[in-house]
Amino acid sequence: MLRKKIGEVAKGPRLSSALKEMTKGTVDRRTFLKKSGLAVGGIGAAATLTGGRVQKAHAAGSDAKVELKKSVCTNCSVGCTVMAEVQNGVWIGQEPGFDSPFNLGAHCAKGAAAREAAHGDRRLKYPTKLVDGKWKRISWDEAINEVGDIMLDIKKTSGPDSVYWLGSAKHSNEQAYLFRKFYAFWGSNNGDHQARICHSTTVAGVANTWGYGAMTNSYNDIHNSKAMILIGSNPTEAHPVAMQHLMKAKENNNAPLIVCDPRFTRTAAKATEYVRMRPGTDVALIWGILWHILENGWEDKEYIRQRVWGMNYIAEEVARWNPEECERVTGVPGSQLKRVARTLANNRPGTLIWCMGGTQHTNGNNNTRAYCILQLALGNIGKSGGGANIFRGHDNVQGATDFCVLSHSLPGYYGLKKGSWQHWARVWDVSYDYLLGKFASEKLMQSKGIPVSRWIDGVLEDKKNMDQPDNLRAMVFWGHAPNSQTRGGEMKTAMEKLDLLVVIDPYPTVSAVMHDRKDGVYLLPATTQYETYGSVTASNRSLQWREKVIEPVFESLPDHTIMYKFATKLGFADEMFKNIAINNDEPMVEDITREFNKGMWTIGYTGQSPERLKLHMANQHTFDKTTLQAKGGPADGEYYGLPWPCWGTADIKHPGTPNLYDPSKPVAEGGLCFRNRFGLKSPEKWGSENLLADGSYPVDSEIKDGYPEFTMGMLKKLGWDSDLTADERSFIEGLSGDKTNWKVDLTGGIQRVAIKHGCAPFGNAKARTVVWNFPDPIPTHREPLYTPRRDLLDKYATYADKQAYRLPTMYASIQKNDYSKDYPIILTSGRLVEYEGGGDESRSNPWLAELQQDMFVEINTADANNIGIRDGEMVWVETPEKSKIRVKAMLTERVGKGVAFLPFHFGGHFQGKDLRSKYPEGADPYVLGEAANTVMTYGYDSVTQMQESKVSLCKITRA
Amino acid sequence: MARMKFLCDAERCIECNSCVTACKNEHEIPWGINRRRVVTLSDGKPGERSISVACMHCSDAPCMAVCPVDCFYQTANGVVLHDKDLCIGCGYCFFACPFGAPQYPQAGNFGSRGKMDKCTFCAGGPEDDHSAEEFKKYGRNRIAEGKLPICAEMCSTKALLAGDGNIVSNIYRERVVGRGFGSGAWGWGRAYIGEGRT
Amino acid sequence: MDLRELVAAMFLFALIVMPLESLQAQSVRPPANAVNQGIDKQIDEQIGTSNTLGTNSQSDYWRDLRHGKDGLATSGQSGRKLIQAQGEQWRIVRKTYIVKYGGWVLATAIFLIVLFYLIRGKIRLKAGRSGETISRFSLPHRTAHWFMASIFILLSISGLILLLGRTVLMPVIGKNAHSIVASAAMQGHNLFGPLFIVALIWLTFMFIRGNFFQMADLKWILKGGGLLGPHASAGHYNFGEKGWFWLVVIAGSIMAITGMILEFPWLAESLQLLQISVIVHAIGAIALISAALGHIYIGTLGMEGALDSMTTGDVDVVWAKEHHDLWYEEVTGQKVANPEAEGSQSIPDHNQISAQSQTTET
Amino acid sequence: MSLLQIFEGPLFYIAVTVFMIGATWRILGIIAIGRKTDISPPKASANVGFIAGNLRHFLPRKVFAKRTWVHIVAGYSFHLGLFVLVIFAAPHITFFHDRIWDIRWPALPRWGLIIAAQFAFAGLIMLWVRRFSDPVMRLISDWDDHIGSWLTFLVMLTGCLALQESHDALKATHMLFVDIWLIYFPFSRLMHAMTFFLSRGYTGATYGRKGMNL
Repeated sequence: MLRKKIGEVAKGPRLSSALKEMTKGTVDRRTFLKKSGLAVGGIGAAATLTGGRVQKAHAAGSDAKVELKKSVCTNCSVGCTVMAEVQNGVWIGQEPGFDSPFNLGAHCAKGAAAREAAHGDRRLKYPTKLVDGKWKRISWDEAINEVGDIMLDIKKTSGPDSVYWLGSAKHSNEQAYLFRKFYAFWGSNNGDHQARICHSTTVAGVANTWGYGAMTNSYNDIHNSKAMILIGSNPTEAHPVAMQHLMKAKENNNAPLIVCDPRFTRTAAKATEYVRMRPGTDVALIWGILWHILENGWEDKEYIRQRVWGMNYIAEEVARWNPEECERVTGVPGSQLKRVARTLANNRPGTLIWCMGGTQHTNGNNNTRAYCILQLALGNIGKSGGGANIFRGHDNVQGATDFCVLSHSLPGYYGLKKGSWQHWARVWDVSYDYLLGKFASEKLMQSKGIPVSRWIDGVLEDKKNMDQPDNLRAMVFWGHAPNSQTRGGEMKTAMEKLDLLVVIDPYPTVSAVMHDRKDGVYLLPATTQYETYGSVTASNRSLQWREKVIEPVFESLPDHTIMYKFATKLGFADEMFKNIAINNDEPMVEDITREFNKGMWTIGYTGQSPERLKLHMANQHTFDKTTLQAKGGPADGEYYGLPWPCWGTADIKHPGTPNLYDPSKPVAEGGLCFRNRFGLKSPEKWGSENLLADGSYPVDSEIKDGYPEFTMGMLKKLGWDSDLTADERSFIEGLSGDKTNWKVDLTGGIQRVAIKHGCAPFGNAKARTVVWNFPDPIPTHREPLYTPRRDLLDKYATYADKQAYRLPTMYASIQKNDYSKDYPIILTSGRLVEYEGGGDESRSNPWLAELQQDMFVEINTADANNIGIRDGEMVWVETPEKSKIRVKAMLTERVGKGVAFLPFHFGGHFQGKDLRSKYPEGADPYVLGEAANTVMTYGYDSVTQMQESKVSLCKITRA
Repeated sequence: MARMKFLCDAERCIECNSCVTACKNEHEIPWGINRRRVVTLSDGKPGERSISVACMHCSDAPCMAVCPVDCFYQTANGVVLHDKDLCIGCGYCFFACPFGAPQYPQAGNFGSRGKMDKCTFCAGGPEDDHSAEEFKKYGRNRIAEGKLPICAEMCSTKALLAGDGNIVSNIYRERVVGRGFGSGAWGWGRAYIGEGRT
Repeated sequence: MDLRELVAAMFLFALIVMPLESLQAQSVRPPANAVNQGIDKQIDEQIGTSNTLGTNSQSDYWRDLRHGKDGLATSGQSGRKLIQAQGEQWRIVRKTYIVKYGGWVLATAIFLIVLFYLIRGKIRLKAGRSGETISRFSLPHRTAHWFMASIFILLSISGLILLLGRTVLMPVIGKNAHSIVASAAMQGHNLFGPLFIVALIWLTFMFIRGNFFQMADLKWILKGGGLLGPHASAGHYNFGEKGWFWLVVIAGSIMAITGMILEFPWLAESLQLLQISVIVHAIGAIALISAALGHIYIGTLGMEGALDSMTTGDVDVVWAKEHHDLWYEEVTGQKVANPEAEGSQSIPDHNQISAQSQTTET
Repeated sequence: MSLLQIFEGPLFYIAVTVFMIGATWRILGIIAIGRKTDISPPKASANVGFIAGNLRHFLPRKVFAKRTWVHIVAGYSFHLGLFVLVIFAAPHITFFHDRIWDIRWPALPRWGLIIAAQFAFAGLIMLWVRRFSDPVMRLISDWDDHIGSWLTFLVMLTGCLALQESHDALKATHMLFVDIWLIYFPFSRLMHAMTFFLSRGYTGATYGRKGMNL
């Protein structure tokens, strides 16, 4: 009886497919069968799929057939395909999605545990409101009505800008777009999402350097890299599946893997060279590397001549960063940086990867631009295997950013100028004046709103210092964890000062408990992305289409449905959903996609029609795992997920752009050049030099040199306007004649013609290394506000205080005080692999929560011994702004001497107090802990208001 | 007949724990039982290595040898399985196992460990394939479905390999050649003694 | 549940509870790399401990293991150790020595006893029962003895099933039946274990008096206990009994300690300790049981009149004289005529003696 | 129908019935005997005496205490242990709930159950040992006593052997002995569990009436 199952053995295809991509694809089915000497399809084949899953439903009629649904993991931006097995509407299992070019079946702990989201043991189960300190279940209608009334009242008394719409990178593209549209119709720019505190400095810095702010290449393209340098990026914990691709390059190309980080991260453990730097000295570090490159003439001179402007100015700055000075500031020995520089110079193309470690600084935009400049100097941008590969954080933070769920722009980075509003008014099929009517004033309509990082001040700041009529009085957390934001102490006060606090989320989140409110809090259950469908943009700009895995659990509703309900209540549903079909309160997702296809010309979100995206998902297996290009099959020649820009309308079938600014391909086949975005000439302060590319252009371009972005007038000059169809021409003439710019041409005619002639619609210019409209035109090192290095302040002091995004913003006034005596240790923060973001979702997942049960602080053994702390003891971590948290001490060499590290996913404890009892019944996460950001301090980027969550000072004492 | 083996490539394992959660997900493993675990050596120091550990399904399995009720058995393709109906929860297999694979649902006072649970190579147990009983006691039987262990199939960096020993070792050998140095075919010596250098 | 049990147990036994993670061996033996030993060696020599690819070579990595460097396990009862090599040794010791030879030792013990019975037969009272008795063991003594006895028997049987069941029992009754028996045996064993400790302590206190060695014992030994040869005189306890007593006390305590460790695994600092405990426990068990067999034999079949001392507590004076003459003298204050001489001589004294004995009794 | 099902099903219910009826019949019988009429004028209340008699006998008299401490300790540890076992063992509670009535109460954790069992066993063994090694006890004990002790012992033992709660066979054995025990109970000295207070009370009452100080 115990001898059983002879020959129950894996069928070939699975094994080979499972293993093919991790080697050089040698194991195909035949060889497998030969090697293992198995009969083709033994019991293995006999076992039908249903067989295995029958019991998984634990339900009657479980012999029902099992459907496979393809969704996309909702954690990080790699975009791993989640294959869900569904039976009788029950999500009974997960299978590896071997066909997906992004993850090849792989998952990290979070992806592998995705199914729990559908169990939803700790989910927020129904609309709930706080009534004198008690949670009370209410119906959706009650919720919408009560909340809506309060908002309308606030709008009447304080104006629309007193309600803050905090969106999410967890929304699908459609939901994100709809959300942006939503608060436009509400009449305020006070909306934002996590991108602000994630990669806003990247977008600003990078876009202002060469045109677009996104990851230039793709995870898969890293296979071609000859060198990899990671700065402030820890993929093993933040993007584990990406490591698969890095590993491939490392092993197959013997590509050196250089990791620059204050922490010896798990990634560093896999590195060939680890550079330990002092937190917040990125610019210095990069200039230190570049110093060696320029010193030895390792830069790509021809490339720079053709495609880069202003390198001479950079050279002047870099010259000051000789090894000694660099070591004085960063603590990295010159010899090592020389080695790094040589490695990068000798192994081209190399890719540069950065994440929060680089962006979350008061001078974050300087860092990101410095990185770009390094890559430009090496001539690595616009090349397969090179590029600035910026790993985004959330699953759809790229999409949500592209749709500008931000306080300073309209979808597609159109900005807030009158023209931009008019463009979108045309797309939305409403009049500009209608929109204007919604706003308090045209000035406010065109002025940047308060960024998420600053909403606290939006509530607490004295209103006469603010550039808007009144303080924020209502906050809507629509998929945002407050513990991912710094200054927790003040946030609590702010939350308590609000009139209304609405949380729309699958989980109660820390927003539900961290304050001591007695009422005026509404928790509305939203679905996860597994309970709805739509497109999502991975870090590499590819769009993937999610299928609905299961129906919404409990009383939760998809976000777009909730938006419709609110729109109806607030009285602009009809205009807002003019071109979007509604079936019982749920807007038709495909219609939303088609609507943004009509307007997102700037970044080429126009070609990705729902049909094309679904086609790609259905035929994942036809796409090459390195180039991402389909070989044959229905999507032949297209790149997986039509990475934007996917020019023109869907019918011109642009394949998408796998690598940005890569002139080795025709524009029509995904080639590009740098964007002409900053005019034709630099301002005279900067030598009024020509900014157009010099002798570099995409293959097959009929203009064999740089050129400005296309307008109707330009077409006429070139005599290409004849290629326009009649309706295209009539629309363009009707719009603003020759001035009509390709970005606002709703027919896409202008860009179609440009591309037809091998030209990039956005022009062909040089990348600019000097961003003259930024506080630091040339990226310069500035000490963090809370710096232990007072000796450097004379040279590298921070900015002067200023007014930004409607709010006074402090720099010098903080830096002038010396805290380094009482708070000697540098405090930095980061991610853990098991958790994500604020962690409310992952800490509610038993499979993950079991793996990380304690919030901890990493302290260098030496420091700990000096203070007298033992491993595993509880300690107080206190920062100059007088908030403190009680956490477990972990003694490790991982952090350097004088540095402490906090993971930021925990929440539910506040300054030593356990808040578990305050969660709604049955919705408290399995694991609670102090939120790192309770103690993280003030500090905002000079351009984007990115929060400074990577450098502060702290004092650690035994608890 | 294929000889099923696990191989964890220490050069690639990044301690992402996907093997652990995938396993829990697939077999509905309760909190506290970990059929697979990831161990990191010299954590936070140069030379840090992580390795995913579970039952290695040894050729000459110590657990089989010491079990006082002889509840273990090895399938035709080398997977070491056990019969929970026979298990008396004495803990001897845990004493003997080099890899700390056996897990017990209880704390163990007055010898109450409960019935041992361990990695089944996703091959279920003695009950009929796909029976509800089998799922309840041992989790899902992927092998009988013609699939491989979920932990290996979902490994984020393909560090954990599972399948026919020959293929697995070939793949690994290719990697080693690619790297120009060898490392971390972890636990093979211990687990597959006397099977030659497959 | 587990946790509550732990906490409660801590409270109950006022012991520091080791977290289960710590149930791991102290040092680790790296396995010889199965795939490419040769290659590694060369490469290690070539590239030393670090190479341009940065990845510290094989040797470093294994050295970590060899030095028993703990890993950092995010989860699991098995904690931080990668490999605990003692498992292998433990297995070998248990399988090839304990189980195998343990069985034989017991078999031999039984064989010897039978042999002895055949050769020597039942040791009769030379003078036959007199009917006169002296009190040897008080009620509490007897209770203590039988209490221990019953616990001991329960433990021996259940223990032996666990130790030898698979080799002896399973082939006969089959896997399933055996598993049932074994399950019962284990539960029973774990349940009665602690009672053994109670019994042991009680027994020790009851019987320690008179169990210290004296000169007489030396003579007794020289005379080989008189089992085969001429009579060896002894006090209240002869050397054999004393030996048995001390064996029980010492071996018993060891059994108690190892037993507790196995019963409450978190008491053990390391898996190694548990492994050692299993081995020691088994050895102790074999020793005690085989000795006990002898004890039982001599107490019942082997010697006329011996059993009385533990049932009624009163032994026949003849028995007393023949086996514990010194004690007899001590109690009665009368010289025992040389047992080798004719019993007839001693008979007339009987009434007197018994009278004496009674007086001493009251 | 498996043995287990029989033993914890029909047979169990039969046993319970026999137990109930038998026990009631015995008690009624005893009560029916009544008290022999005492015409002497009462010096104190018989009822008080009844209660006092019961309570008084929970503690040994000084004169005996020293000599009988073993079986006093044993007696208490056995009876209390057994009581706890029967009433608070999780499996029992479930069994009662499933088979007899629809009420539950908090159960002992496993370790508590085992400790109780150990007390019970220790007590029972000591009592039985004394029964055959104390001449007086041996004299006054008859088969009924021995069978009673042994049945109880077996019930407890089989119960504890089934502690893994995984094999039906073991549970079945336990149930079998339980059934036998139940059936045997009313017709044996095991009845003392129900009658001891009557006898103690009776003596107490008579003496109490006579105004003796108990």
